[in-house]
Amino acid sequence: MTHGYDVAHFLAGTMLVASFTLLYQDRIFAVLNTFAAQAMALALAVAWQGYVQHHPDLFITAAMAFGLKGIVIPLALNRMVVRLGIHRDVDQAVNVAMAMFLGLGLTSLALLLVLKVTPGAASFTREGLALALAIILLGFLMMITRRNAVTQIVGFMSIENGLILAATGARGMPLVVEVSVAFSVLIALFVFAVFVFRIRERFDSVDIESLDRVRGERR
Amino acid sequence: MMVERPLDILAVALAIYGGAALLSLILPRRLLGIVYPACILAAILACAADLSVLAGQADFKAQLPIGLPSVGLRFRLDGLAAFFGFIVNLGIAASSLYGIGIGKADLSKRIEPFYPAFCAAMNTVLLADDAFGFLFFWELMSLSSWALVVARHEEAECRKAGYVYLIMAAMGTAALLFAFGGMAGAAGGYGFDAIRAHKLTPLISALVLVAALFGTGSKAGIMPLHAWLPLAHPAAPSHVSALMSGVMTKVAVYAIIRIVFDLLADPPWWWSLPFIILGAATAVGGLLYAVQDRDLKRVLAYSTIENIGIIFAGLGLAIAFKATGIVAAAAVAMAAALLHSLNHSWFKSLLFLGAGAVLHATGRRDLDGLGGLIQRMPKTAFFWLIGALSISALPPLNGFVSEWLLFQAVLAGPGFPEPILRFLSPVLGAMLALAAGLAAACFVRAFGTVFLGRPRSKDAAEAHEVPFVQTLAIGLLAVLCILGGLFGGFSAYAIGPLLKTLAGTELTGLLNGPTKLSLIAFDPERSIYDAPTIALFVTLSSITTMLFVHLVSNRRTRRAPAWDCGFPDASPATQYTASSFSQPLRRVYKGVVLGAVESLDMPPPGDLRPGHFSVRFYDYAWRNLYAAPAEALLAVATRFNAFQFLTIRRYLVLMFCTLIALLIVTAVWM
Amino acid sequence: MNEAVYAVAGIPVISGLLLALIPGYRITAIGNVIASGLTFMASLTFLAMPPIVENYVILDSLNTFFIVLNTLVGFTTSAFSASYIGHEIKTGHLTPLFVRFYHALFQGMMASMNIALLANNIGVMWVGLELATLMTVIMVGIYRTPNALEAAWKYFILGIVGISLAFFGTILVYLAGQSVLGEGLPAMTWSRLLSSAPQLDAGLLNLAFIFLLVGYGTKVGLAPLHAWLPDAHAEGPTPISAVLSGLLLNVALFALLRFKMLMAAHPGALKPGPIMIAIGLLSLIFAAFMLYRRRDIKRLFAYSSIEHMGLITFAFGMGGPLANFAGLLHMVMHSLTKSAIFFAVGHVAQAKGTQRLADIRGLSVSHPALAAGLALGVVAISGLPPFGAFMSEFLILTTTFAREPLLALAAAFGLLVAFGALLLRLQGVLFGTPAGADHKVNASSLPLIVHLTLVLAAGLYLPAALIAWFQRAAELLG
Amino acid sequence: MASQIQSFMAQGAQMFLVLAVAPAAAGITRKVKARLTRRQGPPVIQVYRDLLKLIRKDSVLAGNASWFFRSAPYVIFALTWVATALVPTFASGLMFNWAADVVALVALIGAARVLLALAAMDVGTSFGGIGSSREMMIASLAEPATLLVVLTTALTAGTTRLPEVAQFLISQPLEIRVSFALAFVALSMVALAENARIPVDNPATHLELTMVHEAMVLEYSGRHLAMIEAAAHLKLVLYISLIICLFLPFGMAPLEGEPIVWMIGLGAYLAKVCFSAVALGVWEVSIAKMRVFRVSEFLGSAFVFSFLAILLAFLSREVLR
Repeated sequence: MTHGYDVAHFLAGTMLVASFTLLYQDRIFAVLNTFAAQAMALALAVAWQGYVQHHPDLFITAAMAFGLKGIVIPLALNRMVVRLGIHRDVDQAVNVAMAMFLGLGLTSLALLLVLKVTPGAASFTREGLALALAIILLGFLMMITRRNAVTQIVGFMSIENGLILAATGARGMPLVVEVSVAFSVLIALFVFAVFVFRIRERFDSVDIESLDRVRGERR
Repeated sequence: MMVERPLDILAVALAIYGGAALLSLILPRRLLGIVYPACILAAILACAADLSVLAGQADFKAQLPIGLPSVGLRFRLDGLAAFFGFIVNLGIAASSLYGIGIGKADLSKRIEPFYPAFCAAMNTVLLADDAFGFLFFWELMSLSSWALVVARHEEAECRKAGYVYLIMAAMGTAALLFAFGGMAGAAGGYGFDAIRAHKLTPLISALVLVAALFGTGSKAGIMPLHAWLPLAHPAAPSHVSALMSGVMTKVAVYAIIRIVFDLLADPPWWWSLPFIILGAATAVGGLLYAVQDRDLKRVLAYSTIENIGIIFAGLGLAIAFKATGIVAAAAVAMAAALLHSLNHSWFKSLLFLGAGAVLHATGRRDLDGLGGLIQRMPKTAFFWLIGALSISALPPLNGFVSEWLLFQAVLAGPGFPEPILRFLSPVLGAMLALAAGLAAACFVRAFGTVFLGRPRSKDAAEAHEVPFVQTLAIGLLAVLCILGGLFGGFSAYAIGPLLKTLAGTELTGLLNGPTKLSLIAFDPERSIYDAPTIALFVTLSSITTMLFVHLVSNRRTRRAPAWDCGFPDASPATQYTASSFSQPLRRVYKGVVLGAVESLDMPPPGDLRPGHFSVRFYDYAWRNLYAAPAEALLAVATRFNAFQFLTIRRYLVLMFCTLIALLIVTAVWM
Repeated sequence: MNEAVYAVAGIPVISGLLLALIPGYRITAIGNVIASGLTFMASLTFLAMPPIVENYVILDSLNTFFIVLNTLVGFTTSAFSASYIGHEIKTGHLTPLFVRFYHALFQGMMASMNIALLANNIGVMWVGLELATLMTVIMVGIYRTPNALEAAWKYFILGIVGISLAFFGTILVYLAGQSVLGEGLPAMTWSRLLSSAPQLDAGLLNLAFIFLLVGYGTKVGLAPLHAWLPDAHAEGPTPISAVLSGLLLNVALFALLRFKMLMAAHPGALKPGPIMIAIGLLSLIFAAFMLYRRRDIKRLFAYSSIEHMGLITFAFGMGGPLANFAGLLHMVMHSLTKSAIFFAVGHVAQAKGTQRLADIRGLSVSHPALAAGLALGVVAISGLPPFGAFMSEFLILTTTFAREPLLALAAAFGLLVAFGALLLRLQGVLFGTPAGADHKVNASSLPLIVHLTLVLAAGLYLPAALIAWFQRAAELLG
Repeated sequence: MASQIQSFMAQGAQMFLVLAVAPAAAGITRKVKARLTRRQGPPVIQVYRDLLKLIRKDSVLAGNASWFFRSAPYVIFALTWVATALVPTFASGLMFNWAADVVALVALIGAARVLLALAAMDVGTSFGGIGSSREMMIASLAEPATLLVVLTTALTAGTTRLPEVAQFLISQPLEIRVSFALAFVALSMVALAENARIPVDNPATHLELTMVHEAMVLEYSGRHLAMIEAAAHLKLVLYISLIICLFLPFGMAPLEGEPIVWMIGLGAYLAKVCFSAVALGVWEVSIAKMRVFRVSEFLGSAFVFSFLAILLAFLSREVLR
């Protein structure tokens, strides 16, 4: 059994590395590619869990992760970036070094927190949990350190990767597949929304700052 | 649900009040007048019930299965409630009688429906026997009176008054919430009997004292919480102002008596300190503002503040004496406080109703625009004079009775074991004496400028006497003031049983003086005040003098223009105005306790333009305790408002920081 | 399994689908009312029903009354929205097509909220809440004005992030349960988790609670997470504002309570009290100050919702039978009163043709009935007698003062500051000489009257059964 | 019964005694002042003549004078008279002086003052206003001072009834009490102010800008003026008797005294009154009148003295009798 966990950890670790890479990539195309890589890693991890836990339905999730997040959405975003002509933008709200430091802090916080959890409290070991938590926090961090909607979508999706990782890691958790489907729908909505705003030409760029142009009570 | 008879009668009265309120919601506007006869009927019933209880001193309980779960809505009618109920309902009767005279055109859906509701609320506050019910009706009282204050909502200052009033009322209620919360304890025994049983730690009881003082003091107008009162009381229609000033403040007094003397059975002696200090300060401060203000109804409102100060000081002395075991003096001080509540409700209602009459007759409230009304409305003038003399605590009228008792109580001060109290009581005496002097000045000024002299404006010159019922209402109150003054001894005797329960003993000296009617604080050797005899003396001697003089003199009287030191027929503008009248006093007290800015624009010789002199007043309490915090609050609000205009990313940052903060907290915690 | 439960969950789903198919807004509006009415009828039978505990459904002292409340407010709101939407179509703010969506979504929203309330499975509860959120997002954006879209977008982004965090919390709870109850369904069944709470792993529970607090707290609109709430209330159609304030916030808080029970039942887990008190007070005071600079009447009352959610969270944070009882009571009072206020505000805004406070003057002269309704609503929400909120605030403040005077002081401060702002605006709206437009509006004041009557009745008398339920729930909340 | 009759007689005698003495006191003062300023001065009897003359003259009323203006003088006179009659002068066994203790007495004087101030405002001339406004300013300081003084002595005697106070002081061995000294000074200052004497006011002038009392009574004439004047004289005697009764009541006859004792008391009293009148005269010529707005400081210090007096009395006394 043990090497089963090793593989899981290896894949989860890869995802974490991907998250860090996402954090310091400032070219959008690179961000998209890295994300695709992370998604593939997730797909593998989920598939592996399905194999270990003998839950064939997890393969659906794996497939979706692979197909949708590994290929379709990155491509879609790619085209969007090209059409919006923002492929040269550097959209860091805080500089990379700062972001990396924050990322390290978050990861250590995640580890610290999970260390409190009594060993063997769950079949899904503390390391896995720590990694998932770290990935989620990093995704969140990415969302708030980027200005541009595309990278925000990516940030959100990496949060969601972390969630799926955690969910599939938790042995025999019901509804995982349904939830992953639900999340994919969410992401689709997200992307669609950005497209909609673009197409309506109500907001001249997809920079979220400009979404706030008509804000609250500025009448 | 078990009830004896007096409560039944009160229930009927309350039903009439409530019915009138509901009915007036649906009645057409011109029929709204009927609420006043209804209120009179209810008030008379209630007075009868209260008097029967006062005489009998049994207490009656009732409980309704509504209100707070597991506590229910409890009512209790005991001596204290009955006494204040008597005050309240008598005031209501007078104001309603005045209300009958209100013209059809002045009836409005904004006043008449709330008036009976207000009356009912005041009655129920007195009856409530559990914390929830008490605060419930207390807040209803504030709410209904707020509606009456903002009745003339087109005027900005009425809106402002209503706003400040309701905010202060809410703060007061919050404070009382705390007081009752502290007294009931975490277990939440909200029934008054449970509260009586519940013993408090010193800390909690101190907090309760502060909260209770704030809650009731803000309602009664204790300085420095008073600044809302001169805004709100005058803003309401006059017969409502009479109720608010004459009666509602007494409900607040009732509340503090109920809390201190009943619920917290035996308070420590130092509880009396805030009462005495604040009371004395309020008594003098209130008058200093009253003697300066130029708006008739505001003058009355400020003088209400002063009288509340006197009452609180009396209560403070009562606490101190009771706590130090000098029950006889405690009884005297308590009698002073109670009787002053009664008397003040009478002459303050009189004065406000009279001011209402003046307002109705001339359409103005500013002293500097009135004058000479004694010619145009002699009845009102006469009654108002009696009211003014009683409130200036002049014998043989009722204001002096309570004043006299209070001085007797002060004189018992050397008996205090605590040095602080020994020091404070002469200070209090001095303050009260000062207040008495200023009161006289204040009301000479008010009566003199409004009713005497020559009219200072067209409105005043064309004034007309108000309808009969209104003068009747004012007149009856005047009669009460006189009777209350003559038979002070009797009223002191009548509240004897109440004094026994509150202070521990009644006024033992009564009835064994030279006459049965003399008022005796301790024993006949020590102090007597016999109003009837004095009155008799004065009347006899004045009549004899008059007879003698008319015998000797040639009874001839010529009318001629005023001599005025040889300035013939000067225009009315040369008269002293209210502001010029108070100028010497302003000179004495300006700066120290009185915010007044005098500005004089005197043209140089040869310049023909008229010189100008103007005075502006401001209430220190208003500046520092009302305006300043409000500005600070708005400034903070403006700061916070930036949070409405962040970008989505920043909102995400907030969310992220919250999450991380909480995570770190847990990481440290567990 | 009981058919009433099926009805409460099913009627909205089916009618939602039907309404999506039927054209013509009049029919759909009526259908909407009928469907909500039926749901309400069905839920009424819960009152006479013994507790149900099954794998997916639970009906206990905590949620029974909230379901009834939910369906009731849904019903009254649908009635209100019938008259409201009519006016919107007349004035051309909405096209019939969108109204079709609107009614379908309305039912869908009710369905998902009922499911979230009924769910015994924490996963299902999560799904219900999130569906409700997404549907309201669309509803908020339905006017398609820049402001509406912007509000919807803000709501959407903050919402989905909240969703994710809440989901992670749910996973953690499952992990905690899994080691005790074994893999699969039992570990996600709330009742099973509660019964075996003491054995669960404290560390996981704590971690989970934080994520759930932030996740669901975003829905509740607690202070630093509240950003979506005011705009969503202000820019969406008023019936939706009513539903958001009256129901969605409650349901989210309800979900949080379920987990607080779990924490309370575990001796080792950290006591959530202090955290909830802190966040509650923060929301209360922050919202109170935000009330002053508002220029939009709906946004004003949205902030007042934040304030009251803060107060409720504070009460539950204080804990103890009395405070918890008060908190539950205040939840009910707030949802009834606040929706009533939004009914009034909706008609006011239609009558004056604006939501700007500055342009609404002298309402008590021009529209006495509306003004009275609004005034009573504000009086009720400010916790003044004779309305129900007075009782809850009385209990909260008195008990808190007896235990923690300083906290009570802070809470009272917040409430007073908020009252100051509300009264200021109320007087501005009611008094003075009328100004601005005065459109004809056939307001159906019945829902308003129903709500106010209920609140008034609650202020005077609480039915024994309700008291019993709340006291039992208060026990469990620790 | 016998004592009843006796005290009734005492009371009656007292009433007429004060009435008789009052103008004389004023006259003596006037005479002394005249002599000290090297003038002949009117005879003491002149004051009586003036009063009678005024009564006989017909009275001229301003056109808009109201009923209040006409009736006020009689009430003012009566109030002052009663007040004076209630102060034990030569004997403490007055029949009715239990009716009003010191507090009530001060209030009675206050009542008279208020009525006068009001009457001054009735006609509506500028001088009436000046007078009553200044009068009330003075009173607002003088009245509390008076109260505090009488309370001080009452406190020492343990009673607020004047006869008892007097008897108590007589019974005490003669000793200088600091509180009493202060109280005495204060009461004297107040008495000067209350009776419109130099340095506060000058009864002998119509110097417009400085007058107080005269400004109030400008509009009065004939019998009404007579009443007011008489009341003023009475008031002077009242204050003198009050000072006597509170500070040097020696020789005052007890309730059940022999006629001879009463005679002694009477003589003592008259002597004291004469002495005070002379003293007053001397004082008035030996000091200058002060500006009206210095008056507040003058009376303020009186108030402070009386306050110190009562404070000392409070702190020195242990318990009530």
